[in-house]
Amino acid sequence: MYRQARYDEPLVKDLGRKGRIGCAVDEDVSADIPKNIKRKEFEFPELSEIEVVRHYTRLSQMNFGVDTGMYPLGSCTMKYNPKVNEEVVRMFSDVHPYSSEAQGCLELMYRLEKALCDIGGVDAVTLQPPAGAAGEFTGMCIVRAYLQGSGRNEVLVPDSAHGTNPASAAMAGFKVVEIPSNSEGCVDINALKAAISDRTACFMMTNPNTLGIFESQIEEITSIVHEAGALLYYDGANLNGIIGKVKPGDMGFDIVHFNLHKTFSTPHGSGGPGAGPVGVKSFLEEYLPVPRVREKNGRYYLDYSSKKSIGKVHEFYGNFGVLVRAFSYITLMGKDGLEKVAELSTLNANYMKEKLKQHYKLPYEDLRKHEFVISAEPKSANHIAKRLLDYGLHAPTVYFPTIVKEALMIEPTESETKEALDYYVSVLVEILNEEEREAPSNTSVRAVDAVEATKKPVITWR
Amino acid sequence: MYRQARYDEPLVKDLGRKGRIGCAVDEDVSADIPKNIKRKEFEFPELSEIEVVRHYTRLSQMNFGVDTGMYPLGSCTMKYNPKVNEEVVRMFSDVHPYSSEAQGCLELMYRLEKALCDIGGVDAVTLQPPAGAAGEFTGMCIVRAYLQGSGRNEVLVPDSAHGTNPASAAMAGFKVVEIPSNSEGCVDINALKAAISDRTACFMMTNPNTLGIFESQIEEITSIVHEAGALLYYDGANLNGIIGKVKPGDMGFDIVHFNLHKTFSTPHGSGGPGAGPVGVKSFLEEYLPVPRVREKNGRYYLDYSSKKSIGKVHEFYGNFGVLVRAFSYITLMGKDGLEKVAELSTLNANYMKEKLKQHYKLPYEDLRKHEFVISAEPKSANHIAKRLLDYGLHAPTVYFPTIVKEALMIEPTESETKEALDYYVSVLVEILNEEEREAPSNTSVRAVDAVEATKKPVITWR
Amino acid sequence: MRNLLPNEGEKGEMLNAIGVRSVEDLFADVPGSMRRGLSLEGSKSETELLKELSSMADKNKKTLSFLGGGIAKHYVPSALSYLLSRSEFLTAYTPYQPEISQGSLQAMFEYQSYVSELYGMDVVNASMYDMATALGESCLMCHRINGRSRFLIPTAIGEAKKAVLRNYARGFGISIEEYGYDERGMADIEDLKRKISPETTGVYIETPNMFGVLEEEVEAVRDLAPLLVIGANPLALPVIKAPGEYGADIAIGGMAFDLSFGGPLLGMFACKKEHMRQMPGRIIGLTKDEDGRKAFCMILQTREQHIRRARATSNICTNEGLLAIAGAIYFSLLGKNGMHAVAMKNVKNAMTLSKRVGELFAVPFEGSTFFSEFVFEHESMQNLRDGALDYGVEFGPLLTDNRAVICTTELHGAEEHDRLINALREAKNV
Amino acid sequence: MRNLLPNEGEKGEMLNAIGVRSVEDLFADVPGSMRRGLSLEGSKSETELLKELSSMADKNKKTLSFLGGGIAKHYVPSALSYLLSRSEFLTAYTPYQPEISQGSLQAMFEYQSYVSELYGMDVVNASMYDMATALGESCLMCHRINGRSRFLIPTAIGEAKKAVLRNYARGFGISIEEYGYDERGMADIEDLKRKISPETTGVYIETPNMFGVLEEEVEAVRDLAPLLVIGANPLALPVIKAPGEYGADIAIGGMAFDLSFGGPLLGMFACKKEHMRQMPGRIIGLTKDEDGRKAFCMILQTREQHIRRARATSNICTNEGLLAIAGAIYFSLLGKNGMHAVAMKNVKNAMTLSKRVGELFAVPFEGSTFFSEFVFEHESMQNLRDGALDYGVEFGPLLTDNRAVICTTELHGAEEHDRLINALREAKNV
Ligand SMILES: Cc1ncc(COP(=O)(O)O)c(C=O)c1O
Ligand SMILES: Cc1ncc(COP(=O)(O)O)c(C=O)c1O
Repeated sequence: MYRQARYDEPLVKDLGRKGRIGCAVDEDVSADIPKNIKRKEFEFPELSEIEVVRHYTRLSQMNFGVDTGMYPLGSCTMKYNPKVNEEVVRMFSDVHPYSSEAQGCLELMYRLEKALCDIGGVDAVTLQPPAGAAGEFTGMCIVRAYLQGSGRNEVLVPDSAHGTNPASAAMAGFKVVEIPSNSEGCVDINALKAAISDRTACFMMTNPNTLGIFESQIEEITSIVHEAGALLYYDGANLNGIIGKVKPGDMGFDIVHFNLHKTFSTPHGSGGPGAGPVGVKSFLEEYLPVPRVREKNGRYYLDYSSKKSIGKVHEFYGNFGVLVRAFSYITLMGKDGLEKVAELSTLNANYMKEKLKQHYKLPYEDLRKHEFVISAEPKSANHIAKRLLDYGLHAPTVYFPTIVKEALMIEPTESETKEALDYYVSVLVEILNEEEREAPSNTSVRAVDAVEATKKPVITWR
Repeated sequence: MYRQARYDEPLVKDLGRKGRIGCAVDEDVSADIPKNIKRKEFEFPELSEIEVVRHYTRLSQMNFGVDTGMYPLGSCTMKYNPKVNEEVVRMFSDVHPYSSEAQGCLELMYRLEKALCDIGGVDAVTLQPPAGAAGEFTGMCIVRAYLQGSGRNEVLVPDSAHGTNPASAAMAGFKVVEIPSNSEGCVDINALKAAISDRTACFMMTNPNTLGIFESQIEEITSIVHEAGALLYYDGANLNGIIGKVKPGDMGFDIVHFNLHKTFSTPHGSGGPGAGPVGVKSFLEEYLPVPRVREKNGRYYLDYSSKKSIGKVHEFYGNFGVLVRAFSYITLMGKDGLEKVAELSTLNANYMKEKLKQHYKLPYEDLRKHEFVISAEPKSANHIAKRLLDYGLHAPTVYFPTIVKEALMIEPTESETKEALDYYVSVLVEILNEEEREAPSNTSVRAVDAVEATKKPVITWR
Repeated sequence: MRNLLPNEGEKGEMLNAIGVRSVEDLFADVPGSMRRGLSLEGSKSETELLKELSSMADKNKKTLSFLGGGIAKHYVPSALSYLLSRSEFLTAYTPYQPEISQGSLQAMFEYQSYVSELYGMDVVNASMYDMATALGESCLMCHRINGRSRFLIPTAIGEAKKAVLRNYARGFGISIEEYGYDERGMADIEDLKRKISPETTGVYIETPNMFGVLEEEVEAVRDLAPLLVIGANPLALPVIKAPGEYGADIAIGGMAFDLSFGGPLLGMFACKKEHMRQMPGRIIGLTKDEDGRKAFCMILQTREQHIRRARATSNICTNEGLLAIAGAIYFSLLGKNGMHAVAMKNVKNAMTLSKRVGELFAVPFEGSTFFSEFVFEHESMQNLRDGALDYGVEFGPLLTDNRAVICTTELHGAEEHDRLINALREAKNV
Repeated sequence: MRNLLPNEGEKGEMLNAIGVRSVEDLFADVPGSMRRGLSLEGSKSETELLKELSSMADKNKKTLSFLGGGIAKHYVPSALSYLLSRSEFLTAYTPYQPEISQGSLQAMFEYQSYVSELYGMDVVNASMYDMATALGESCLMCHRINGRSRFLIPTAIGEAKKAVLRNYARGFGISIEEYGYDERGMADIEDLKRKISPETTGVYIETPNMFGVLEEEVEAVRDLAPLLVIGANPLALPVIKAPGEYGADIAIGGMAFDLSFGGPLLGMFACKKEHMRQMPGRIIGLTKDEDGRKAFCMILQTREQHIRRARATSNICTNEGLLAIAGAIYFSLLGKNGMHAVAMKNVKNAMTLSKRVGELFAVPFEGSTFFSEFVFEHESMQNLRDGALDYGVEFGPLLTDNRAVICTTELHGAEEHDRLINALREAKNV
């Protein structure tokens, strides 16, 4: 039986002793600091190198990653991150963003933009947004700039949308209007028609949607939106189910973001960094953030000249280290590989769904893309999640989308073997039918008291 | 309470499926192999990359290293291995041994030899032996070559010697004669005198000896041996207790080996690789293995010309990767740092010994260098060892040296903090006094049946 | 490529189980009219990939770098890179399941605590994208706190930061206005007094600022600001007063472990306890598990987009988690003495080098205390920069046609300084 | 340096506990007359260290390498380097405490199993230092088995291996004799027949041999040899008959993951079950724990030096454990198809390139099948080699003044071959 490592690991501040240090630096330096700004007291823990290394090695063993086991968090695309990408990224790790000698970095960015144009069916791409939500915000800034003075100040989002969509639209100053889903879990066309108006700036969607369902009325949706004079935004978090099969631009989207840390296999780093490049159709190109990467006679350069540009969304050019990994992945997979990503991630999801629907409630119609949502009812999604942990399996996304009760949102990705899928299914079935018991027990700690944690927040050790 | 990670991890052959592969190679190649030598059947497991990475990641979590916790294996010098060494070694990882463009590698070897000459108090060093035992064998080959035709065919070793000493001497064709220890745990001078003769080729010893005791009669020993016309060999496994304080060459040793994977902080890699350079006084230099690294006008080159050389003990120049780490460590520590290594490793050992001798039997006199031996009696050393594992502490070396009953040989090294030493001591005391119980329970498996394993050896999965 | 697609061989079996005949059947819901394949090149082997990308990387020329401008190469202990490479940290998602994610949660809690100590602030989040977006978020947070709509910033901060800030401010109709600097390169308090008004939501001040100058006017700014936002280089804080000591409402900062052409970066964000519920971003809290053991989890999530949606304190979801962990490890390895030494060395090097450069060129703001960077003047900076490049030495960025930054960190010694001075001297005389 | 010496500050307290006054008191047992300090330089910071060592590493010139001679650069998947860097493997000792060391034990057991499959042998140990020392040990093992004292080896194996073997053999009075090769570069069976005698303990044969030739006379050798030792390149074995198929008593091999200037290397050693107790080195066995779970531990330790001392089957203690783990990981990543492809590519590249080189120079043993390397001739090899170096291309080693090795592995494509051919053509015409 699985058992996660457990150490009685103190806080780092309770390790070490006065006078120790964890690395070899020249400690014998001093300089004059003006008295009026000089710091009087500065305390940091003092540890030797072995103490630091042991501490974080132990902590790492009390963490769970894709390399530890299956991690089918819906909407997160927790695919395997090829190790070769980590080798490639080291080749670029030492270049300063203001260096004028960075042709290699610029070439990589230029070619990555081109590849994303192809994949997204768009005409121009900016790599600057440092995450998916930042991409959405960038997109909303573009919408704002493009429609400036038009009086259009509403953004429509489906009720199944990810929270970042309404939040990003709001941050760009838009009023957010929710569009309910229909009985198939898709955009309710009538509701869309009813909501759309000359105040509508944009409709944000993801397709396949957060239920994993391809919105097959997409052509109708785009014409409704476009005819109303609004733009259509594509949340690329779900690209993994269709990459190489159909391009968001070809579906009619005007602005598209890509989640490089999802579809393009860059590791999630316990929460980040990610990268959320944004692609647009040509009529929006001049609104993209500066600088743009351009090429002339085989030399690459940064162009800040665009007058209509929305400006910047990151201090430099975005999360370049993430871009390198994504470029490496795209190069490795190529056209043939990327097209299979959609096939196999969709195959895996439908395979699991078929097996599970004999045991779990499956809302909405059958065919899915790369992910699907089941309901844990009459059990709680949370309990199912915790029991999965006991088997060394990460839980699915729970309670999202909110339109499904006790939602378990499962995205196996193309990385998982059939055997892993079968095992995950068998455990899901087993724990659905077992007698109620406390969970989890095999993780490094047992059920964590989150309620108390928020009631009396302890945010630092001070 | 500590708990090691546990996965029900199958053998790699029970993972994967026909047709999978774990890396991106060009699979589409074939060539003509003559029929008479062509292989008909070749079967290997077929795994995807994620399966391989998960498998060995999980296995690694079921292993214990210095980075996981205290690992005071006596005689093994399990000190912390600075991470910067791993960064340095990558800089040299791509050089072919037959390259004529390897000035950097040669310079490193040349300078490492010089540093070891200084540390060992010897005149010349070969870096070729790939481990301590290989160093001993090299040393014995040198003795053999130097004394060729003298009729001297016996090598004397103390009864407390490490097993490699007699084994290496025997492999070089010598008859091995054991010298008993006296009541202080040191070489019995009278027994030495009685054993030494004109058949004696060499006396092998380590100082401090395997009990951690400095053989303070070393001057008398060396004169006895030298007057008898024999050579004196130093097993450098215990150098950590005296490095920078006294040099083996200055004690009178003619041949000295160094365990780079002990004193010089290169990681032990679950059993190797190591490196066992051998230093000699000038009269033995011409016997050293070829090639030697030489310098002329700032250029380094390999010299194969030595006529009296014993030849080779490794196909190339030894475990260069280990040499790089050792050189890096010596550079980092410098004179001041290395001198403190002996001080602090000795301080740590004596500190633990003082605390433990109130509870455990401490054979022989008091002052120790970097390690010490206690007896678990009336309990078994094995039981104490297994109970330590339950606390996430690695056991000491057990049942060695054989002259102490239920021996626990503890070498904390200078890397461990006082807090770690205190904790280790407290656990040792606790488990000595507790009621008998089965152990271990907190490791990934419980007591392993080694008897059955040797009775019916299963060596492969075939 | 096949190494990443394990179920290629299992397709038939799995399609059977689903009850469809071909993979294409799984895409029957996608209108055929819009289907289109990729025009990318085909897949490559790992060897081909490494050849191609290392030749691309080789096009980045190596120089002796004195580049700064908000990001600089600092010493990063090898132990840090190793620990970060451990896949349990690297390949995990945001710790939504705390019981199986205690490792990253504790590391992030430790990060928050370190930043709290360093900045002297009560509440710290578990990272923002970078310092520029942190500045943007701080402006919105001021606006949420007091509802006002003018945000004042120094002229002497980087252009890039200003551009990002403007994007954040625009949606809420917040105007961004600048106050100038005096002859010491510090906040011009008289100018600030002129600019401040009842509509001012908050005032931002940065130390060291764009000129590398350690700001000495923070107190005066505080006395004027309705809400005070301080941006500080964390590496300077061991030797200069913490934002908390000045009573900052919000403090921000940024850090780079690898330069990596400018990203990913660690954006730091802290605030006073009273503003906690207006804080953007993820926060880790200390609590207990069922057995009473110390445990960690994400807290105050009702501020966040996945719950509050359009009314969230920010849209941020994926942040820079791994860099927050890197921060915790970095601070642990450096510790009190290492941090102090690095801070001192960055002052000392900047002071020493600025004096040497001052013998050749005008160095404005001499007399102020520089931290790691300073500005110097030459009539044709672009030429000077190109000239220095011929000697393998690079400085910058250029702030104007005749002003540029020179940055020198704890990685430089006398040898590097000599090389810069020689290159500058030669380039000047061309 | 202080980072590695945590108890510097605790000295006083600890000395008190011991009951001595100074650290010097702890060295009272060392005669003062022989005490002497070091003359090394002082300690360095990590930054200084990296500067110094990277400038040293830069002195190794990068060339396009066709170097072989028993070691060659092969493709190593990135996943391998990552997994090996995990400190649980890297910083552990020999697994003396099996319960807490199952990870390395299982990996080594898997290594043994892979080698057993690959070589077709019953028993495999958990590594030797390298192939040369494995050859030395095989000779001693033959001697232990049948007591005889002449060991026959091919002329066509590397000089270095012979030199190591001689050292191993000498102590037991075993004479090493050579048998020649025929015009195909393979074992000269007639010569072997002449050399073999009742005193012969064993015969060694290697494939591919020093000329890169895949040996076709193994059966004939086997029919003559009292004990048969086969050395084989593991990367060739997926496509050529395994030593076990020939009935080898002992099989050896070697592998390099990093070139690392020739070490560390993985030495492989396998034998028939009947010889198991004569085997040198560590062996891992499969067994059960108290609860009946699959478990591993070291077995047959009574053969080893720590128990048998002077009468052990070998003196080996520290071996190449991490490289055995690397072997297991490498074999797992490559798998059946990857191993097969790599083997084929090494044959194909050698055949293709030898034909192209054959258009410019004499290539002896043409018509034989080459694996990754082959030999060619020129009247002044040293000059040719130096000439090629001017084009950034390196081949070798030189076997004689007019014979040298060219090695081409799965890492080379047509581009690399073109560069070599051009360099050779130019260098030839000088
Ligand atoms: C559907 C969807 N949209 C947007 C996002 C936001 O992306 P990011 O976390 O990179 O900001 C996510 C991420 O979880 C998502 O699942
Ligand atoms: C005292 C002593 N001598 C010799 C050796 C042999 O060294 P190695 O294992 O490197 O061959 C050891 C190693 O354990 C030892 O402790």
